[in-house]
Amino acid sequence: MTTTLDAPAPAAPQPRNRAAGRLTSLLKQRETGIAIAFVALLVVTTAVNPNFLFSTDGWRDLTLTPAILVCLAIGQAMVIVTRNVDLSVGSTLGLTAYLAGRLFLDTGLPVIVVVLIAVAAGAVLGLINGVLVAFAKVPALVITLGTLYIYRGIMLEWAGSDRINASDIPPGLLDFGTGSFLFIPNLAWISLALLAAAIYLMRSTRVGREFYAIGSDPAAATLYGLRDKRRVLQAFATSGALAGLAGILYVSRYGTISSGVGQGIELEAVGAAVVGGVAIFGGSGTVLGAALGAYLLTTINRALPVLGIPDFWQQAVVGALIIGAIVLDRYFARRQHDKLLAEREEA
Amino acid sequence: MPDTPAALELRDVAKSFGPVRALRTGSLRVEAGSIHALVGENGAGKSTLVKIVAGLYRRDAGDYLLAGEQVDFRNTADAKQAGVAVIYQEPTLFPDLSVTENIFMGRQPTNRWGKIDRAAMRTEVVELFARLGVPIEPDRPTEGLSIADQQLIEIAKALSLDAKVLIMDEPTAALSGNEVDRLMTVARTLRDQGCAVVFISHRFDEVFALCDTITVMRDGAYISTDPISAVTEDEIVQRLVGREVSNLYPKLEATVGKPMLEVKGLTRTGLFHDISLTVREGEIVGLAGLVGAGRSEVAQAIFGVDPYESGEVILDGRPVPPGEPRRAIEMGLAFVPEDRRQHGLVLDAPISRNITLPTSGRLARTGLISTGIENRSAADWAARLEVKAATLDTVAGTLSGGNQQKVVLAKWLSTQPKVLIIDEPTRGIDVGTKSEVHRLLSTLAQEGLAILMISSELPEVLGMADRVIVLSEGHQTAELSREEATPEAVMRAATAHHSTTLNVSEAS
Amino acid sequence: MSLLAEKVEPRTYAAHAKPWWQRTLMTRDAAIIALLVVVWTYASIVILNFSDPITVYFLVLDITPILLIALPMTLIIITGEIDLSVASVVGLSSVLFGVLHREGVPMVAAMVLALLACAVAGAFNGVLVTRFGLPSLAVTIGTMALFRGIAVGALGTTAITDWPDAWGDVVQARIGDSQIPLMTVPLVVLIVIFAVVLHFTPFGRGIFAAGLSKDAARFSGVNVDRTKLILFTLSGLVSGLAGIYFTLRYGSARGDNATGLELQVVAAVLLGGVSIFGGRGAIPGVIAGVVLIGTIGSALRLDGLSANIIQIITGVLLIAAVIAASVLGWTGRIVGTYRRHHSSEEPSSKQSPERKRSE
Amino acid sequence: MTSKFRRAGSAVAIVAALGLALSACGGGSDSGSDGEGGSDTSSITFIPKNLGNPYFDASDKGGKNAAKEIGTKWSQVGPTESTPDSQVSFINTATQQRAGALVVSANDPTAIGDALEEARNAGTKVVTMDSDTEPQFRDIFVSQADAAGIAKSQVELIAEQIGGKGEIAVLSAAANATNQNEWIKLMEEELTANHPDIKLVQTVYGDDDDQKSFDKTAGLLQSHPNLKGIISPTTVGIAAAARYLSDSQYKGKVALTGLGTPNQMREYIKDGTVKSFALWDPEQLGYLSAYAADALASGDIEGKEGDKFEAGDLGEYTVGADGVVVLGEPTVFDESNIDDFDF
Repeated sequence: MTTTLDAPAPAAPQPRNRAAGRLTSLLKQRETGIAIAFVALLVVTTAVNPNFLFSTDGWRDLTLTPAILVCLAIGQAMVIVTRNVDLSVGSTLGLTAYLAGRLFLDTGLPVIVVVLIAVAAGAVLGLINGVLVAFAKVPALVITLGTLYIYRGIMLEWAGSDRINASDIPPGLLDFGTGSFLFIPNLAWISLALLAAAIYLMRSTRVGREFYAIGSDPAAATLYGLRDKRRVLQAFATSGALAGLAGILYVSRYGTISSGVGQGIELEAVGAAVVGGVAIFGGSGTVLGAALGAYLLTTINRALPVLGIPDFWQQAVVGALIIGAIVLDRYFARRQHDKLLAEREEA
Repeated sequence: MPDTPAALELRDVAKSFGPVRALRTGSLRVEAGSIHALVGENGAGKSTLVKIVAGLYRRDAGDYLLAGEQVDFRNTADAKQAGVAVIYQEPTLFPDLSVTENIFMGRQPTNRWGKIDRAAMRTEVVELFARLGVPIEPDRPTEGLSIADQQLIEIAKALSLDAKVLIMDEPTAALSGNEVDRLMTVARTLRDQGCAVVFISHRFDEVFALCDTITVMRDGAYISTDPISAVTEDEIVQRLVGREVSNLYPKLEATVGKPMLEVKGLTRTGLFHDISLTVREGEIVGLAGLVGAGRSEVAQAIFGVDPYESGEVILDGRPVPPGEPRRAIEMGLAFVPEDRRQHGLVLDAPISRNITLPTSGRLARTGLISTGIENRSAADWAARLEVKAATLDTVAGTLSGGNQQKVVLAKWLSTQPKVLIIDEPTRGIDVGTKSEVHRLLSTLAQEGLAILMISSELPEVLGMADRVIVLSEGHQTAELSREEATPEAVMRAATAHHSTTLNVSEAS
Repeated sequence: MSLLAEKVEPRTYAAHAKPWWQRTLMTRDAAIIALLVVVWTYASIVILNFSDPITVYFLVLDITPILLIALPMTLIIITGEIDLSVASVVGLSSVLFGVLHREGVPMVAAMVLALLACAVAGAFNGVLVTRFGLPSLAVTIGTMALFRGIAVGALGTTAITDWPDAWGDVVQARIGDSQIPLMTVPLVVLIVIFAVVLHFTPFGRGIFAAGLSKDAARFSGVNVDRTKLILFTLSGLVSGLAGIYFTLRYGSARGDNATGLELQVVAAVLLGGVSIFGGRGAIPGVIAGVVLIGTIGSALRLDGLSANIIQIITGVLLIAAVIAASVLGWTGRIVGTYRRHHSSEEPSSKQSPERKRSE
Repeated sequence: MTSKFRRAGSAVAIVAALGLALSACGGGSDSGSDGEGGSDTSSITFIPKNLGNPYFDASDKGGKNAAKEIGTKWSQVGPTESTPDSQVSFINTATQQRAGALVVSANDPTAIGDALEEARNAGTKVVTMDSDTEPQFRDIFVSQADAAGIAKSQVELIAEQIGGKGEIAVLSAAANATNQNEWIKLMEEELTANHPDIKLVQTVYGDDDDQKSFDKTAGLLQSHPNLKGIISPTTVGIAAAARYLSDSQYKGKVALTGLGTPNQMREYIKDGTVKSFALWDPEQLGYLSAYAADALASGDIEGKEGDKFEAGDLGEYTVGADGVVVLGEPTVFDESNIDDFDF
């Protein structure tokens, strides 16, 4: 661009002290808040019972238990960012886990092939959601509520009362599911790797930024010429594939696949995303926040009994947390809004 | 035909939606390095034409040439790629994303791993903003920016595209004087750099001040193209309407009676301060001012859909409780809002439901209401206002702007109000219906209704109002009698400054 | 008479574009009712024992909680909101009722107190949605966990099962010698009340208007926030009622009563022709939707099919119902465009995609 | 509004077609309910707590075998989740079908009572097995073993494994499961009476959900660092607990016993996670229940104390007080005998 404009003298954007600015903005971020809450929870619980953190199993459970939910929460966050929601992930997880179990039982396919098949199957189930949402223009809530029933029904009908036991699963996979590397369980490594990839995707690629754009204002996305249908399909397919992978992780960790696998976990995934700062109407929030939300929710579940609160109250705490998170979000959004307005008045 | 191909040329472009022909013979020829005005009434087909140029619609017939080359865009991304940028009346930005991201969305610079080069983006934006003289922080979200700032971002976007054709669809509709000046400066600069600019506006003063050439459209068809110096405003108006327009403002004599609406010291921080006004029986009071002066906000606060911090509203001697439109309606206040599609009508509901919505409580004598009761009431009022529709279950959103406005008026007159507040009574409706609405307001005043009329059209204010109250930046700057209210006096009051913080760049 | 002077001849308008039978029969409601009739007839002929009157008895008892909750849910969805916490309120009501009963509070008093608490729970949703301007989907996902958690937490491991037989008998009583449960009477009364409120009162008009355009409704004097607050409270109250019913029918107050019921209710309401976008829907269609799901379940169970198939069919029906509207709407658009743009200037009576953020 | 007309018309057509298709596919699959209309005295319907539970798969198998021997029709239906309200629908359906007899494993002692009464009023005989309702709701309860015997054997197994003292915990199924609660109560009594050095520190509920039981086990071990043993008197629970222990630091240090099926537990017995556990043969339980049901349905017995009936290979059984029929003592499985069983 070689053009110049003789417009009124610019009051150039004031370059603030960037380092200080970064620090304050880091502190203001939702992810930081969740991380602090998580650490506080750890500290308190460990103080009550040192085993919570300082025992082999305590450490392992801390890092291992959230792995599956983290997978789902990452996918869920992507879908919610595009102003949709995927309620079918629990059923997808169940169906792919059973599919994997059956493949182990009925075919001699190598583990890696089965894993790929399960992930692909999850992606296809997600794609079905995506196609219905993008082309029939029906809200994702309704579509995925429908597929939640359908996928679960298919799994139950297919499984009948057959149950897949640990003895049917290749020992290699089971060992992998319970093993660790550098003191961190393998499954946790997988979920962390996925998280890193997802963060990269959402922050630094066009696909990710367009997810945000579509969720922020679908009409503007059309005017910008973004391929919104394709992006919605991609978001759902990714969520499905992650649910498929979560199915495999489930198999490798628990070894047993019964009819109830993954039932109700979709709401935990949505809850993790919401607690992690993903706005339910799209456009804002991060996968890191969702993953931290998943860590927080799972760890609370495990911490309550240690803290002497009967585990029956877990759900209530999770609910209160979700409400608290969205109320807090709204409060900060309002403050931010007022601040921006005030800045505008000043200018 | 000149030898050099025009930057943008459309020949007899047609577009139909089902059996409706929105555009029949859309033609436009814009040379590089010129600013071309495109004018026409609402429904003349301008927007359809723009959307075809932008790649949002695909034409059914005709030629679309860019620099002499036939083009056929499948989507807006293709058009952008070819150097066509469009700035819409309402900026379309992603509120959650940063200013920088908004400018580059969909075409961010990436490295070969697909990673977005944020630093490059930011550098370019800083440079663009420096050239435009825009003091906007590139990393802030666009949420909370004023319309004017958002429009500047749209312009920055167009600049970063290196657009050869820039279309501005009513960009000034929501801008204040300063902001319009700045926009015009930018447009001229772009022209001087060889860009072909298409400027769509209803404001003839701007068109005549800015443009080199003017094309008129009417009823989806091309009418004429002339150098701006070769035509007068009257000639253009005549072509727009297709006939002689007479007596646009049929002001009737009315007896002014007792005060019906008294507003005392109404204040809402940041929006309006200490507004006091009185409207009497049979009187039309004009509320004038630039866009953003706080006129609509005052009206909405009086009616109760918006809150206010202090002050009071008295209707026919009784105080109107704040924040309760339902009570205000019951007491005899009616309010025709500015944004008809958003606030005035339930677009997806039938005419009958729209007309009876504020009166449903009254119509339900036994506590119950039926479609029959609604239809009887609605038919009466629709007939009085001559709403053009075959049946009462026609969905309001399918009516023309003028007919929609009639439905809104029918709805409010059916409440038998004592005071009518009407915000932009004739925005976006055709000239014929315009004079009908004016005649109606005169008649109503003559029958004793107190009317508070907000309008951005100076002739309308001057032609209709008995008294004019002028707001500037939320402050009441003048109250002028019909005799005192000259265009100059009103404009002076409308641009009067109240706070020292706002006297910026008068030089521009 | 015309206000626009000069002209004298008043216009007249037909009330409707179509004759009454078309308006009645060619609707989503009629379609779903027709489907119900078809399924019922088919099942009666083909499936053994389905035509037995006792089918009706069990069917009514089974669908009562769904039907009850579907009524306020319909109104809420028409205003463009949703309440996913209903099933948890059922559990909460059941537990409160049980605990109060165990503590020796008289039955009626326990019932009233439980209902009050549920109304408060509903109002809590309502306040978060209207005062704080939070999306109801997120709010009620949160309260779904919260209320369920309180219910499960309060009663812990136990179920309260020592209910006076008389109360359970009332809930399961039949009218005379017929196979029609006595519960049908209050149910029908409630249905009529909700239908009248929604379709024949100014309040109902406000509900539709609020769902179609929140702003236009507000600018017409509809108190949208208050309307929603009332509806959420009502939803809590009716869900509480369903909880009492649940408790008495099964003679067991448990924290996990009616788990997952919210999805069935939403599915039935949407199947009954209520638009998830708000602004459209009718009580008769919803009733048909609820009964249809119940009937299909009953018929398939009688036919020896498992609960799984019933789940699949519920899902397929739900998706088919919502897609049918949009697919047919798409094919019908060409025809529709003519009407729509007949007298309009712009080819865009399409709604501007609403910005679902409340700032 | 022609479009609306058209739209509605087509909607009717499509949805109706869909409905037909669905009900047609429903009609196509008949599982044992065809035949003559009206009452069907010679059919037995099994309604387990939930489907997909290996324990009930085994008992269903026994029931099916018995029905084959008797020559009566047999079917099995049930909910996917073990909740009483979903069970009620299936009891109602059996009532509508005029089934000759129902064999139910109750998810709640009272919640399904009215539905069972309704069934009995319609002429259906009701047998509960494994988990009882209150006596007035059924004709006969086929008990796997008498509750005191089970509780005692569980306590003895754990006492033996932990050396007679220390902290133990119980991992149960649903908090409302009748039989579980009764056993736990009796275990507590047994502990107080005969093993004062063993302390039951906590009871947690895995809801017969695999993952939940697994996580609860983890929670138990963390909250109680001194835990010596876990009793899980439910098949899902013990398997999940064993799997958790098998690859944790507690393997071999924390004892586990309870009720489980040999197929589920074989691996853990072999790798030393579990020394011994007990169970009656659920297949025999189903087998006996089906015979009891048939005896009731055909009018041979009424379910009164002292009634006697033949139960095929298992020989003759006598109805005890309150209409209870006891299968026998549970079998204890350990490394020496586990390979002799396959269920």
